[in-house]
Amino acid sequence: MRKVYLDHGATTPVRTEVADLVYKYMTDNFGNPSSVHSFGREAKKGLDHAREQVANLIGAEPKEIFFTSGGTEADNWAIIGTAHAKKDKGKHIITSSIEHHAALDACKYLEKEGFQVTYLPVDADGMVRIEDVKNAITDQTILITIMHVNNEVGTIQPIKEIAALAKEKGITMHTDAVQSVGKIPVNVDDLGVDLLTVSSHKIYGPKGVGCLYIRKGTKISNIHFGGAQERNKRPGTENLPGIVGFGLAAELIGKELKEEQERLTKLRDKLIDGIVERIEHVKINGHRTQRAPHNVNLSIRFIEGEALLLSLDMRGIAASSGSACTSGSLDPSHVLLAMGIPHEIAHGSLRMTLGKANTEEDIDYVLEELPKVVERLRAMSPLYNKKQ
Amino acid sequence: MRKVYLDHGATTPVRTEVADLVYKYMTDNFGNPSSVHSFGREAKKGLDHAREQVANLIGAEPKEIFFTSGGTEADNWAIIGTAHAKKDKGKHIITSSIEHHAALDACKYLEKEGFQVTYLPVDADGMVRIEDVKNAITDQTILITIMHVNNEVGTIQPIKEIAALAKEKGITMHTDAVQSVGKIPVNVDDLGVDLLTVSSHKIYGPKGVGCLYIRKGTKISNIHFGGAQERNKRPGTENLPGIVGFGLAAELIGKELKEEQERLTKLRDKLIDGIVERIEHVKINGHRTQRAPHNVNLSIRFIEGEALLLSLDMRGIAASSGSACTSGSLDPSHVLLAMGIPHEIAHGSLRMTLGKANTEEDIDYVLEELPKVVERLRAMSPLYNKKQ
Amino acid sequence: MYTDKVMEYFTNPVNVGEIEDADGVGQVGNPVCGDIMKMYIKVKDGKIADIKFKTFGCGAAIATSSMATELVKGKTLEEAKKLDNKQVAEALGGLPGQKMHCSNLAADALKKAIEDYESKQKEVK
Amino acid sequence: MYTDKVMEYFTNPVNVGEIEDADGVGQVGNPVCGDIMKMYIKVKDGKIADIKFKTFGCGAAIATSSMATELVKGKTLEEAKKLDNKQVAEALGGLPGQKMHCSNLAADALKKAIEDYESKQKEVK
Ligand SMILES: Cc1ncc(COP(=O)(O)O)c(C=O)c1O
Ligand SMILES: Cc1ncc(COP(=O)(O)O)c(C=O)c1O
Repeated sequence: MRKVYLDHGATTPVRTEVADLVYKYMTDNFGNPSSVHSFGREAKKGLDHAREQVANLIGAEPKEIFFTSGGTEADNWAIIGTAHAKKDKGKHIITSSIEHHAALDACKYLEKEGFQVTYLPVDADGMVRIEDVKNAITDQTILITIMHVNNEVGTIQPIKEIAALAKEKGITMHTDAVQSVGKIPVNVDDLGVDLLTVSSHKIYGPKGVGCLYIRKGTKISNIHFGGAQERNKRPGTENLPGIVGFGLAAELIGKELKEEQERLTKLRDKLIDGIVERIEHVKINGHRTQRAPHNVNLSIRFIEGEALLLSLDMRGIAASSGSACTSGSLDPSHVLLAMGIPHEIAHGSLRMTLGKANTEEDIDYVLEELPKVVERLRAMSPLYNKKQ
Repeated sequence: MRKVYLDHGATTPVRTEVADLVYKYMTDNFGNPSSVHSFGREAKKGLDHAREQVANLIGAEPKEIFFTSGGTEADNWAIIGTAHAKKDKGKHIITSSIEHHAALDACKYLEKEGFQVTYLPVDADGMVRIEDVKNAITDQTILITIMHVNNEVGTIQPIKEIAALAKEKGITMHTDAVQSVGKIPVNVDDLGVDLLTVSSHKIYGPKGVGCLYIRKGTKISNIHFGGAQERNKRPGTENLPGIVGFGLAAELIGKELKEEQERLTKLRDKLIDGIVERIEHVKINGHRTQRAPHNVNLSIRFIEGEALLLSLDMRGIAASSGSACTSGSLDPSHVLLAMGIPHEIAHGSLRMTLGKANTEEDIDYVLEELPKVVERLRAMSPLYNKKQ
Repeated sequence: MYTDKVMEYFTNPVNVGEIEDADGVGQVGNPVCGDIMKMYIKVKDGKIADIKFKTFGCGAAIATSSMATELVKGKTLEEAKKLDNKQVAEALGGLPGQKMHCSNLAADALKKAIEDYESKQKEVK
Repeated sequence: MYTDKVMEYFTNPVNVGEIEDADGVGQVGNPVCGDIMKMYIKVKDGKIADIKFKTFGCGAAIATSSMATELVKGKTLEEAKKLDNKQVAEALGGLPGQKMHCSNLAADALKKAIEDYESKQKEVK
């Protein structure tokens, strides 16, 4: 059976070159970068090189890159670390209602600590409105954290404009760029952000590693305590195999970015257009153009997302859904709900996220199989009426 | 040149079988365990299996194992998570003055939050005294955290006895077992602990992964916020390649433990005895018998540790030191100082930590080379006087 | 996540469909929570002569619906009323914890269908 | 961590040792902080005719000691006094940040040795 992986938003396979390098750093170059001896020094070189590679991808200085265990930790650090460092200046934070849980739940934790958080609404396309940001800012605001590209619906947020507002008021600006880095050009100076989150496993690097970009001079407290690694900011023996893998993955994706961005945009649009043509009662979620090149998100009415995923999986197609049943919670995607999509339609959402290995033929295959699957599930659905 | 790696306390090479498995989970089985489709389900199976393997090694239930990014995070979590969860019961914590910085610095952070911490002294051998623990307990005490085996001097602490005291008073008991797991038998029920830290890269598994054992029913708050991974306790896409590698490494080291423990004990004693015979003005640090089988720690008077390490490294011998110059701090090892060793002698400490690949010949080589190196450095030292 | 049995009943569910002239119809759930089950029964001599379902819901919802219909087809109404959601889950070799509540309502839908049939009978009398 | 030059001077330091009948001796540092440097000079015609050192300390401490002796050997006392720790570090191609302060004291030790010589000269007068 044909296998079509369309869940690159969840995670990506590690490139062979990267996996080979990771292997080498597990076996031959296995040293601890803090060690004085040759094993340690070899490791340290790898660490330094990876830091340069990641810095290059986002236009940062190597010494502004701090490796973490992934995107979640980096988001937590950016938000909690800033709050703790600046709590004497104010206790107000602005975020959006469509952030990843790594950001949202960090904000909720801070509310328990006595911080006030404004969760901005989004419009029907999933975009944060600049006006809303402007109105939310008070003289107590210490941090704005808005994601660059939403992981579910792919909308690209106006970070540059928001960061400009933040800068004017001396507010720290963080963006979660987990879903934008490697997909669209990301440059910390163009964006004007102080903090930016990257995760390795979304860019064909290993899992369990990511980084927080911290602009020189930005006030931030540690959230982990211990050794002197990462210039005293993030303790723990460095995940060196992961880090060198992340570094190489960053370099390689940077090289391909432009070409891949164009290629995926075409595939994405072919997929969207093809589905809309073939299946009725379908709604495209997210902004039609201000959208990451790899993201397709639709709601297919009268059927439920998990059943859809299982059916697609049996045909070799791997996708994801904002269905409540896939998250273990009772509510479907908070992102779709925030966009004003009713529960019953949100339950039937389907996210397909494209990547390096996907071809035109993959898209053709999906366009052939998806309508059959939808037809079958709708036939079982008490909500569906053929004559509708 | 012969290469003799004697820094297994810092990190270990990943076993080939383990590295192969990690590779497979980066490339073929790269799925996200939270995904519904076959890639995700494959990944989930790997995750579950690894959890069993790690649980087996320490006599726990799989559902009591929570994977983290390493030992540092697990220590932080145990300490800060317990403090936050039990702060209404009391705000007093007991630890020792020879803990790893991952524990010490978490305690220091909590002091800033208003907790009181007792840092117990140790005797000249680096042992915590039960009497001291007993005397330190108050009705405000919520947590005792004492490491199982000290990373620098290898002393094995009387955890079982301390845990019994804790249990009597309803105090949560944590032990950092990073340096004991895989070296000596570790069983959470025998020890009677509620929380226990393990790190993968010290047992021939990959870096960037570890776990916190949390006994069923133990109150602990999260320190990371986000997704529902690890049964809602530790968010972030699981470092699956790392985790399956950790699992296999745990299984394999468990199988070899007894044999390796005996073998290393012999090599260790041969090394210690050989050095004492060949070099004068040497002091063995740590308990002579209540000591992990892989640890040798000595102070070599009149010379400084880093110079010693560099010299050994030039002869292919990789070791470590409690010298201030290797830590980037101004003071030498807090462990040696806590044991009452004067600064100038602590500066000249040498730690050699044995492992799987080390042989009798390695020890012979060290016994041949070390005296020469010491001789040369002493000849340069203004503190040394041949006639001493 | 799911047992083979669940996947089998999800993939090839038996008794899917509607019964145009059903003697009783029962529906539970609502689209907001993501699961709706609708059961149609045909009753003959106090037994469930025919039964069909339609389900909007996840894999577990579809599998439990199908399994429930299979378990009661041919049974007396009294027997059928005794079926509970737990039995359905067991017949499928178990369900993941978080699915036990929201997606395992088939027995409830069946009960409603039987009640519907019985209340209609009363009206007829 | 260290430049090749540092490693070279650490591995094969020049001017190690003592001068039994030194004209001036200077020592800086203390064992508590982990670095002690002791310099011995022999002065002839206002110039440093011979110089030797002994150092207890890390790789950087040994390399800087040796480099410092090399830089001033044959120089006049006035020239030698101008040597500062930064110059020594530069001559070695730089030192890691945290080594700049504690392990880079050779110029200070030399100054002390020169002072020692000069104060003895005064006494003689
Ligand atoms: C937008 C976004 N932020 C944060 C994360 C968390 O990253 P990680 O999985 O590396 O913890 C993800 C992915 O899960 C994401 O898509
Ligand atoms: C005793 C002890 N605890 C904690 C740690 C930290 O573990 P990790 O390096 O996995 O963060 C180490 C090792 O560095 C250790 O030896």
